[in-house]
Amino acid sequence: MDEKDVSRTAQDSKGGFEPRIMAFVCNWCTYAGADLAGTSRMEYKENVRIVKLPCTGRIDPLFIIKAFENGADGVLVSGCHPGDCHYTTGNYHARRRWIAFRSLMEFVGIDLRRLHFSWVSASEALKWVDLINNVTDEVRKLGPFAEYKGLKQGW
Amino acid sequence: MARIGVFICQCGNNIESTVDTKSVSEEMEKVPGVVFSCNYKFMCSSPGQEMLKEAIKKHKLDGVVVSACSPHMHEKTFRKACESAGLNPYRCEIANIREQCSWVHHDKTKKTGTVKSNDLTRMTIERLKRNRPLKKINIPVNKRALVIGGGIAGIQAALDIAEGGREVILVEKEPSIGGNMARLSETFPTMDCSQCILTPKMVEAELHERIKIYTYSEVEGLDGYIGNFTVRIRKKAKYVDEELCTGCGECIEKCPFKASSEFELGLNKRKVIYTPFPQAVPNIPVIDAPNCTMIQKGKCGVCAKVCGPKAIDFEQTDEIVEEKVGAVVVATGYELMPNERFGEYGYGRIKDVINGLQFERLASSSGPTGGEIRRPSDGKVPESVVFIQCVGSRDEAKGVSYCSKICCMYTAKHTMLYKHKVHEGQAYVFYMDIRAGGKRYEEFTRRAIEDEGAMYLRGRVSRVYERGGKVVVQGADTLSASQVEIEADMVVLATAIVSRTGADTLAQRLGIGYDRYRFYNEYHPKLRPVETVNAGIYLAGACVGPMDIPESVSMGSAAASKVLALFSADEMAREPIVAGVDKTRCNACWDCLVACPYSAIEKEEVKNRQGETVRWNARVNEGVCQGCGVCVAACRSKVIDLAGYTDEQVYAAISAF
Amino acid sequence: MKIPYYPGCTLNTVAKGFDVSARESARALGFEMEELGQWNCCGASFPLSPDNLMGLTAPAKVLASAARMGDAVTTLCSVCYNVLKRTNKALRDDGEKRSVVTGFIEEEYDGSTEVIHFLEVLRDRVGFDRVRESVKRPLGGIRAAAYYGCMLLRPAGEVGIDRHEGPTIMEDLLSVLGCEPVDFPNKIECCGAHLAMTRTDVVERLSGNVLESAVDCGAEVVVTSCPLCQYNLEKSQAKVAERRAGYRHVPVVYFTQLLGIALGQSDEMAGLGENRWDVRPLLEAKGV
Amino acid sequence: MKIKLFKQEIEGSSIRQIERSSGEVLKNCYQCGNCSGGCPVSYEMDLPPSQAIRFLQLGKVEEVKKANSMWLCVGCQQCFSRCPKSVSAANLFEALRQMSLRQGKDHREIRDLPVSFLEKAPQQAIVCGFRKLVS
Repeated sequence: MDEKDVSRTAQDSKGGFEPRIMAFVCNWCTYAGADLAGTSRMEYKENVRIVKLPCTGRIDPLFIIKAFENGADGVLVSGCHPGDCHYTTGNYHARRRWIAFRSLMEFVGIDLRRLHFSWVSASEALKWVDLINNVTDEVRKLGPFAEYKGLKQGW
Repeated sequence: MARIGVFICQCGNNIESTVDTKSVSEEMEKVPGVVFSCNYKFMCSSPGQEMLKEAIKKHKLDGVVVSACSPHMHEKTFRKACESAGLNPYRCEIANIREQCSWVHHDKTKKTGTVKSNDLTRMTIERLKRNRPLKKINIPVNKRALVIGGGIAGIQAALDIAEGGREVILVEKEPSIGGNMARLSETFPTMDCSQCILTPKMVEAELHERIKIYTYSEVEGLDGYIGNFTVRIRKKAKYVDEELCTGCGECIEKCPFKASSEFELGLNKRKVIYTPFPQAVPNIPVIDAPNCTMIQKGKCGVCAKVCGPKAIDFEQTDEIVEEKVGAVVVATGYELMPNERFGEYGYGRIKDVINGLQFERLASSSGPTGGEIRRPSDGKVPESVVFIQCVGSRDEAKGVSYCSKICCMYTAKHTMLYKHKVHEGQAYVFYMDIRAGGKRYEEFTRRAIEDEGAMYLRGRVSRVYERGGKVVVQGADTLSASQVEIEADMVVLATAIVSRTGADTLAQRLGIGYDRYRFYNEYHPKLRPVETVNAGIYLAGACVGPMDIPESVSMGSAAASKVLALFSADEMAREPIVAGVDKTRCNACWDCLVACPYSAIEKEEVKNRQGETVRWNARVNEGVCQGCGVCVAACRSKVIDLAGYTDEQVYAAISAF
Repeated sequence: MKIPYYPGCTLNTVAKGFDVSARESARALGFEMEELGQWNCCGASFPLSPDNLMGLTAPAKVLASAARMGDAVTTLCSVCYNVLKRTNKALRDDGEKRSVVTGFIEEEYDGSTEVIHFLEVLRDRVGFDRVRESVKRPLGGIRAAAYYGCMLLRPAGEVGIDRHEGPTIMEDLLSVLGCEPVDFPNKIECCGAHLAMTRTDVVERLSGNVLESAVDCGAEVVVTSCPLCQYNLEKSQAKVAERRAGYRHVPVVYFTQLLGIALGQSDEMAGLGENRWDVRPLLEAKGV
Repeated sequence: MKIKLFKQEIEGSSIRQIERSSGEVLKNCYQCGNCSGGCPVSYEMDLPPSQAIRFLQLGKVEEVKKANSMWLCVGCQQCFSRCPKSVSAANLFEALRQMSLRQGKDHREIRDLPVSFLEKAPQQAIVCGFRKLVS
């Protein structure tokens, strides 16, 4: 029922490549930071789609792989700054897990330049804006992540 | 097949100006499972909510997506509306197309915003299809409170809770309640006598039928969760039977041995069987065991001989008592920075260099000098006194970067007390900045300078040394760019306020956070200043950071009101966003248990009919779980999931990307 | 026990007594101070600008030379101690500095040699108890003021041989030798140091304050571990005497001189004749 | 005295050079005055250490250079030893001296030194003095 066109790689008005970015963010810091960018009427690249989670500590590395499989050209993970976690230590778990899974991600064929980690607090709207713009630009340079999208169709 | 309704809000023009909500609504109708879709000017308005409710009933919706502003704004509003229409509130989800779409993409052709709104709404719809109805969790609440610390903050919290009709257990580690405030002579800026305003409150707490006081006792451990804590309290041996003792004081009178008085900060001696000060509450003495020859060597026993009611019991030992409570207020207060750190100020070597609390004792009419200002070395009335502020505070080299906040005020007060008692005396104050932000505070410091003649010198003191019976202070007055030397008779150091020794240990026992200075962390420094991350544990007073009496009292009352609010119902409803374990598949690796920041995961034993343990599995204590989901990601066998954020839901959203 | 020893420029000339008394004392205590085979002046001041690498080359050469003889080097002069110890730390902690400096002096050195003052040798390696046992002539309760000055103590994180606000290492030694140590406020204040070259008025004031402060506290002798302090203190006595009626000059001696005497050295060996104000009458008066 | 403040001076190259050469960060000083209180030669300085640092914070390098303070500082580190912010005025004065000496501007002519001093003073005084006062 939720079958959709995987070839739906976005294109800009001129027909050039526009990357699709999936962002996994925590509810308390980064989600609120992104909200603040809106309340402050800032502007950033439209390429990002947010998936809200209670805490970055909730993030299963499989989420990231799934995101790539489902058409993401880049993935961003962002939560509270170290020491600021709403759940006291969730972001440390996320960081530790990231260190452990980094090489695995590379092993399964994910170009680590497509994967970004950041800390954005609820007051750092500007940081969020810069982050999205930078990640979008960087992933755009890399081109579409066709290899991984193919995987899903192959199944 | 699901029956989902989709409501796209225009938010006046806030969304509509960059998102074609009609087109989004039409697009969403095509999504499988969506049976109703519309757009509307203000979904959060009363007519908007009515529309939503009617649609639920009319189309028999089993799920609702509202594409509107951030869920942080109106998620509660829409979930409530759904609930009143008979739909489980957790079958309602919000897609954020305002803060994270229309407001940040300024494309007036609406193309960008519409495409993104379509995506965000579709992802939310797919997620919603996997939403299970959830029920708020009800936790029974034990309506007794524990207050740790019997200083002014703790006493205030205890009295307020007791007045609110709930039982309170007040634990104090010293032999009497009263805390640091009991040591003060007068208080700024009103100059009313500290003991005069404090002792009635102490007595009130003692006599209150709903307050049980454990003095000379410490909290050893805390188990459980909000509404259902079990606390273990160590009652240190007093060697005096509290039931029998009448507080006559005969034993103290006759005790032949003396030791340095903690209450008088070493300025005086007390007996080995003692109450810290005459107005002690409870008025029951304790025996200082390490200094008691009877307990150490079996010789003496005078106190036991003179005790009429036979209350002395040399065989007494520490006792552990357990109490069940529903909430905890932590009010453990502060200490002053150990003065040995100030080698350049000669502290510990020069007798006439004392700290602010010691000066309070000298100025107190119940103090070692009966309220006369006499210097410790030879009892002489000092003709000049130098007060040095910011000793240790704001001194990163000594490890404290913060301002101790109350020293500017109490130093001004000290100069006045000194002037009132020694009319011819001259007070000098070395300060860096005068921080007198508070009601009537600025006027107070000005009074010290203008009316009471204190000489304020802007600068810091480099060192203090003795010369010919005088204490020589060498410093700078930066306003005149001069080096300054003062031959004083006494020096008072306004040493930094620091957290209590052992504050970190207690925090670990309670499961609350603390900063690098071991001051306790508020849940949120502005909006939830008396709560901690551990639900049901509240904070009051200077254990959070330096603060003065009015602030401590306010915080004590604030914590009490939080406790009373918690106790207002028999059960407490909690968001059902909690983790759950599929016990049949759990292989008891305990990764979750280690990962959980709240110790919400317990080991559960599974027994067969013969009562033998056949295996173990993890179990989530829903009262403690805060719903962060760290355990879910940690679980190797994928048997824990987080209600409201299940793997299924997240994958569905990803798949709709 | 042998310990590599760096005398430094001044101990070879005007402060000969400091050097000889120390070497002889070491022998009496059962160890030898083995002079570095090759050495040069340390520069007599540690460069306070971190970008001044030139100032590190001279002490680096000394350290490299010491490293060839053992894992530690001792000094008597406070300034040498300060310069060597701080240079050593800079070379040890900062790889970039190390490679520039060692490249320049064309010697390999990694900062691993320990720089210890002779007082530390006595306290930590020999032990004051052992010194006490070796005393042949207790010093009869001479009231001695230990003057530390700056270089032994500051900056505390880099050199401090003792607590920088309330040091007692020298007093501890003096009481072992049979002196009665006198605590005085100015014991960690500056003597004026190299301002002797340009501003004798400042030196006379600062050193004068040290002397007065010591004398006011009852000192009969002032004890130092730095030839420049010794020079400045001795030179300033006249000025103190001028401004203070009835001032009696106090001898200013090196701690090793008192150590030597207590261990039974002759006056010549201890270099007592070199001091401007003779300590011998005082010793006699105390029956030493 | 009246001074005009300029951003170009406050963040000027001289200030940056002084910070680099001394290893100190001027902003760290919060002007408590402890250094001036404890400095043994403060009494003789045109600008006591804390005031000299203040002028540097304001970008007024010349004010400090024309004062006698840097030539009086003996580097005893009492300022640093007791500074609550771990700033060393001694290091800053050394940087200023170095600025001057590296341009060949000596504070002392060797030929002016009295012979008696050269004969009797310990070598270390002369070496140290030359290092601090002569290029």
